[in-house]
Amino acid sequence: MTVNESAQKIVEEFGMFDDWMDKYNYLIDMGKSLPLIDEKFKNEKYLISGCQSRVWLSAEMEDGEVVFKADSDAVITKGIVNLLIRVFSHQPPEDIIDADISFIDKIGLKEHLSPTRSNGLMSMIKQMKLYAVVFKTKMKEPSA
Amino acid sequence: MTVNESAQKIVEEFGMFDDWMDKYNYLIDMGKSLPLIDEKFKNEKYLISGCQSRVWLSAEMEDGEVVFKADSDAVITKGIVNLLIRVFSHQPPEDIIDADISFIDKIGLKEHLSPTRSNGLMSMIKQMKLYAVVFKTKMKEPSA
Amino acid sequence: MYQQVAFDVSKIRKDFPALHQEVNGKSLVYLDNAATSQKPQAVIDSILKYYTTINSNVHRGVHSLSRQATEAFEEARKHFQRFINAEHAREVIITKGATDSINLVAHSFGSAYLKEGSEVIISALEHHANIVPWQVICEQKGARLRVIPLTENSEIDLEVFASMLNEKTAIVAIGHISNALGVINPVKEIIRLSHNNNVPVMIDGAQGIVHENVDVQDLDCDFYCFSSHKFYGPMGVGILYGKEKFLEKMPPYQTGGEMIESVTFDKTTYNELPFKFETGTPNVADVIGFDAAISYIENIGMEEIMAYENELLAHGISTLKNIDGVRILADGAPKAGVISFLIDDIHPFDAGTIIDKLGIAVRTGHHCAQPVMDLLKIPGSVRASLAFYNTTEEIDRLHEAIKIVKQMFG
Amino acid sequence: MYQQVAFDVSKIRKDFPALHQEVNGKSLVYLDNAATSQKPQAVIDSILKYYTTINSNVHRGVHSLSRQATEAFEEARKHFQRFINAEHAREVIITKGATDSINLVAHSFGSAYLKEGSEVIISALEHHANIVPWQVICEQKGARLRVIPLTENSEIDLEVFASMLNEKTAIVAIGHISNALGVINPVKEIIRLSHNNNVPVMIDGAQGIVHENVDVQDLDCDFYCFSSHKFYGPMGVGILYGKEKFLEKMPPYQTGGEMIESVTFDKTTYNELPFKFETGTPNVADVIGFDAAISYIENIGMEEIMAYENELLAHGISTLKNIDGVRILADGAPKAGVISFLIDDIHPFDAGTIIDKLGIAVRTGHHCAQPVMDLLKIPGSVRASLAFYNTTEEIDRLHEAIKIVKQMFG
Ligand SMILES: Cc1ncc(COP(=O)(O)O)c(C=O)c1O
Ligand SMILES: Cc1ncc(COP(=O)(O)O)c(C=O)c1O
Repeated sequence: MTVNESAQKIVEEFGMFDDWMDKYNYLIDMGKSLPLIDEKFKNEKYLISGCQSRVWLSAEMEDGEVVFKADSDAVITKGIVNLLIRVFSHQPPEDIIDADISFIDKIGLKEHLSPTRSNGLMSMIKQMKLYAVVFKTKMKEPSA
Repeated sequence: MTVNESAQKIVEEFGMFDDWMDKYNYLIDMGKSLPLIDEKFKNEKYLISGCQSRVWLSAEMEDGEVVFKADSDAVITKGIVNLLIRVFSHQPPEDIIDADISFIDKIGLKEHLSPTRSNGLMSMIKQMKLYAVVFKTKMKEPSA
Repeated sequence: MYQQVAFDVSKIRKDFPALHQEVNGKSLVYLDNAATSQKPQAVIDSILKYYTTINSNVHRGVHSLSRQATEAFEEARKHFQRFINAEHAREVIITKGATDSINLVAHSFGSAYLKEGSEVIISALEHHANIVPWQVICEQKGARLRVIPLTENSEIDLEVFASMLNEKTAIVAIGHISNALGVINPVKEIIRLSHNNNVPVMIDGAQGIVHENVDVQDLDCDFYCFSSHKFYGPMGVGILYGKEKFLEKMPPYQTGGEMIESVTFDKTTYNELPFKFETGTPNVADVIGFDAAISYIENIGMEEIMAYENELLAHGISTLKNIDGVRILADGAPKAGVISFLIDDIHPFDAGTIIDKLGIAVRTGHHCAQPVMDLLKIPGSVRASLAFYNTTEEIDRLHEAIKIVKQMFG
Repeated sequence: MYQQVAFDVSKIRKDFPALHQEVNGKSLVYLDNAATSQKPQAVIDSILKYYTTINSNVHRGVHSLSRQATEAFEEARKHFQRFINAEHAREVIITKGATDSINLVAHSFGSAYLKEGSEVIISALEHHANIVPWQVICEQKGARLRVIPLTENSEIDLEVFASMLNEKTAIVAIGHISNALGVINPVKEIIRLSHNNNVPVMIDGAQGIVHENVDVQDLDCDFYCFSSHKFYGPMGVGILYGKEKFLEKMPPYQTGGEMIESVTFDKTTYNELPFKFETGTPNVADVIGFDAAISYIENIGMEEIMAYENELLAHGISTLKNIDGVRILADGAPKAGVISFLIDDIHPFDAGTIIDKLGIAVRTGHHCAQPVMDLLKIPGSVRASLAFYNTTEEIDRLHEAIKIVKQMFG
């Protein structure tokens, strides 16, 4: 699936919920099902700052695609990172860099996008795109 | 005349004016007629701070009475100091210390009493009372 | 004297327009008062009135509006003086908030009184605003910042404190009431012990002024500071009370207009107190608005407010404790205004997100008091902070919300 | 794009409630705008709306009100950014006023860049707020404060300035428009000359922002600061624009909450820009009010305002000059917004007292710019300062008032 296809799928999934409580229950489920990051990544270097809860994010290159893994000490935050991972993981760097993030607005999680520092969704996306930029640059470099 | 009598007289004088312009013309006249201070007193030491215009005030003891002299570079200010001198000069120190200053309110110059620093009437009165305190203390001391 | 009537919270709530709104489709329950309080209509009206009438710059103007604004501004200062029972109006400095006030003291007292090897004492309970400015000045001066540890119950350990005081101690800076936990510190005893050692004390009263009767002469504190916005007044104003004997010896903090007696390029002489510490155009509108807030408070009566708040707090704590898995922080310590708690091992951010969805404003996180959270080995807490316009029904709404949180994350 | 209509001052006046009052029995003529401006109803309404709806603390709250307040606050910052055309929103620091902004730069830039023997250049025209903070930091650092002299006409002497720049110069701090005389300084040329010598420039724009189209990237200034209250916004808010490359390297100024990334008693790390320089609860209400002021200004159009003000100023100068014995200060220099004058040898305080009695608010004294008054060997001046809501009829009222002053003191 492309970035857009995954995003579309998530928008559809969320479309089924009438009220916020179902939506958050679903997020919580997704938080619980997040494939956990390796413990060795749970350190300062992989911590995303600007979140009220702690989020660790790692990225690796596999066959030209970026693979993200993450964890958080808060479940809702985990659910949100999981969403992002479903959209952005296993995608080529340039697709991540160019990705449109309006789906977050569409699924009604806009409040997590607000410019507060208590709230790390913007920081997470920024960090994911940053990883993608780094990998893209590396791919272009002639191997030494 | 006592402090109160002089004050009462001034209140009566001002009572004759119907409008502010006559009142200020009178103040300006009084400002022009202020017996000038000796030039030697026009220095930092005799300057009253807290006024938008500069005011110099000196005081001397004569036969148990305090004699004030003053000058200012602004005419209205001079007029006001002149008022104060008419009330407070040639009075015994304790009468100056105890003097009631409500006459200023009564003659409609209350605006010059406001707690602004641009406006030195409070500072002038304070300084006059301070001189009186100093003289009173000196009088009590056994002459060395 | 003002005639007291029984505390009528439903009548009082009418004075606060912001309380009557819907949030997330539910009627708002505002329990984030320790962050900032809502404002009575009287305060809003006074700002409005100021800007439509006497608005002008103060202190140096010869014209009528400026004179009236100056008078109102200086009357406000005298009102603040009376409210905290300071000896002189010139001991009351207008700042932009508690943080600004503490920075002023740390910098200016620090410049005058801190030496290499001096010690500054704070407690482990402090808000960042009463930690970082001291760290900075201590580093500059080669002084040492010492921290009073807490007892098991998150109270200041007075015994240890007494043993920390010595001839190197330059100042003790302590919060009156902890914003993170609500613990009331024994400031009177701290001041007594400090003064026995000739050490002055600054009280960070950002929360204290809201929930206690503050009499600075009775306390005998050397500095006391707070923010208008947490005490039902407008944002952008703070107060610093300081004893004249210290303020006189301290150098100015910020410099510019107002605080100046005369300026030449060779030499600048500073104005007298309180102006020495007030530079730039002051926030006249909001100072006058804060004046209105204090009048509003006095009209209700601080004693009545405290009595009602204490009832509400007791009700809140016992209601929340009834829920299985709710852990109240610093439970049992003397407290005012704040219920800081955790629900099972649910992350405060998770709990707060759901509680917000239910129309209830609480705060989650470290509440700018990271050290005490580290000490308690928790990532933060959920904090419900009370004002005298809150009700037992609102507490019950919170109770329901916590039960829903437990279900969702169970 | 916004469709311009002819400048209709009588319509505009309706937006400013404070203009419609009597003072001393006369309808008010407010000509003290350089001290502080009156506020349009839109600004007053926005403060009112804030306090009755989203009032809450910003940045750290998880609840809805706090999120809305934060959004409005950060939108305001972006609006300020666009208005002065800063490159990034993080280059826009919210302070409490121009004086606060200048103190921040003097202290924080000074700490990072001033050394023993460094030189700081200001001009002889500066407001105390742009003199004293530099005196203080220069004294602390063993640096030297140098003052650009003025030409006969009270303009900055560019030739002398060029010769003062050297490898010791750390910063040049210059007012955009003199509040005391109204002289517009050649800031673009000053910046160009300074940058040729690799010297950064801070512009004190307290008056400049009011009367000029300010584009910080076009000016290429390194810092620019101003106050909300002089620019039709509420009191208690100021802006400091700074180029990121400098702000990044400068240490924090005040410390406490907000500007903190993490705090332990051993080590405190600071937040990123702009928060590094913003501590304590910000003045959210008035920042949002200032946002409304800028919208109001944009709606009228800065070009239209400038054109009208220039007409008014020209009318004012020629009207006043017509009176025998009136001496306009810095006459002939390029000017905006201010007519600073003397009447015969009448003391400004005398003149101002009578003019006030006639319902006209002007300012008298040294206007917090004592050095230039000393230079001109005058005790101060009478200053009429204009806003775009003033009218030629008001100028004519001033003309009449001056004639009465002359009679009374003649
Ligand atoms: C040129 C100039 N700089 C600085 C200031 C200080 O502004 P504020 O008092 O708002 O801090 C003023 C205002 O008087 C000014 O005119
Ligand atoms: C105990 C305490 N001290 C200081 C502060 C700082 O107050 P402000 O943000 O109004 O400057 C606060 C507010 O958060 C507080 O609760």
